[in-house]
Amino acid sequence: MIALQREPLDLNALNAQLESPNGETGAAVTFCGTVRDDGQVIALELDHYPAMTELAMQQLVAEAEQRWTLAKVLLIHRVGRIELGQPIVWVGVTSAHRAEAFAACEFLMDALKSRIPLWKKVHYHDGRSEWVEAKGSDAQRAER
Amino acid sequence: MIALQREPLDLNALNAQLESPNGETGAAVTFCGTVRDDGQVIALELDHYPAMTELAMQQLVAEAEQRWTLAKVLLIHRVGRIELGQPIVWVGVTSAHRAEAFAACEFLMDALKSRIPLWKKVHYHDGRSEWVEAKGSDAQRAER
Amino acid sequence: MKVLFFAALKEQLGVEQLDWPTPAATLGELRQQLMAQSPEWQQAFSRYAQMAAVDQSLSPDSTPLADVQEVAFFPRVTGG
Amino acid sequence: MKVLFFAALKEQLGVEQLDWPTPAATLGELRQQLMAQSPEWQQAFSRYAQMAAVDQSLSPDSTPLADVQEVAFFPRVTGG
Repeated sequence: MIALQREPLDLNALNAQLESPNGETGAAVTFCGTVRDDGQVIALELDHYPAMTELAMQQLVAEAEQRWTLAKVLLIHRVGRIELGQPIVWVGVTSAHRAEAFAACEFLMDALKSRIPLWKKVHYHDGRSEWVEAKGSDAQRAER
Repeated sequence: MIALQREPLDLNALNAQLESPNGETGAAVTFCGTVRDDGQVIALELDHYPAMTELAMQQLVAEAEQRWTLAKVLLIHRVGRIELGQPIVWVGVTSAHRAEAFAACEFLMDALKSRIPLWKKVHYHDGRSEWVEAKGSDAQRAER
Repeated sequence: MKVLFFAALKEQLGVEQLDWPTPAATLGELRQQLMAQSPEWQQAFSRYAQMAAVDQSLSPDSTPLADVQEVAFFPRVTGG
Repeated sequence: MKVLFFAALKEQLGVEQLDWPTPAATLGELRQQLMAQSPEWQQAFSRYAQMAAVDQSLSPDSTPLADVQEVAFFPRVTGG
């Protein structure tokens, strides 16, 4: 399941979707990315490409499901304005085995940062704002 | 923070401890391991070494904190009887950067399975029970 | 053909989308045509158009544009 | 010296802990002494005593036992 949403993420509801009360899956790995205070930040603003972003996220999930044996894959990203300390992105993966869950979750995050049309603008305390420039390390990680 | 507990894990409370409302940390990775239905399983029973298990978990957390720059490390393991579909272990790591959070969380799980004195016995539907034998793959992963 | 711009590129150009009438054989050729409009376009593209999508799919400059409805240019992505 | 057993080893031996009076220079020597007690101990140790801890620290058989209070033998761990 993928989602792009303007509303805050409901982490309890997301985590609840990974539960496995009948013991179908043994391993759940999650990643949560939060607006970090990298010096005077008050908020982020996320631009996206409506016709493409969801589609690209769906293709990414399909790619992960082909590469690893996964039970559930959840990929949720906020768009619009997001305040300091709030979650921006949440990825949850379940699998029978932990190595696959870890590998898939990390792959999804790397790919999300390097190939999904989403752009962050940082808003600072003093009213300035600027677009975040992609770090070389993200592009490199995605090529692995 | 580490804990060994007989009571069920409160995942919402654990996840809440990883939140970073002031934006101190950007990345949170969690692992949750659940009693999996690997053929007629109804429950697990966890034996541990009271004087040593907590100590070994604390040393493991210290080792991870030395190896990576981490904000929080939580390592919670259940002992005693645990029913099918219930979480057995939960590991949560926060860091400024996701690569460190992923690496530390996976390291902690690998080490937990190969060097912390905890032993699982499986109880089956038909009343049989048997001790789980360590898989070679866990021992190998820990040596990386 | 509809051409879209996002994020810093959109802001720098002051343009969100346009209809481009001139035929272009490839994505790279369209990129050259757009950049040739003015020094401002040249500069904005040089700095902020590292990625592009053809009909909602990330594509290299060699991509042919026959039967294409929508092209988008944008900076390297920074989600997550 | 107090000697403890856990999990399948404890169950197989039917013993949870004992006070072992015979001096042993190393963990490996203690292991041999315990195994020499009977074919049952020999067999249980061969199968279920792959790991050991000396004063609550995982230790190889070469570990000296001078001033040691507590030794534990157990199968490979299976937590998580």
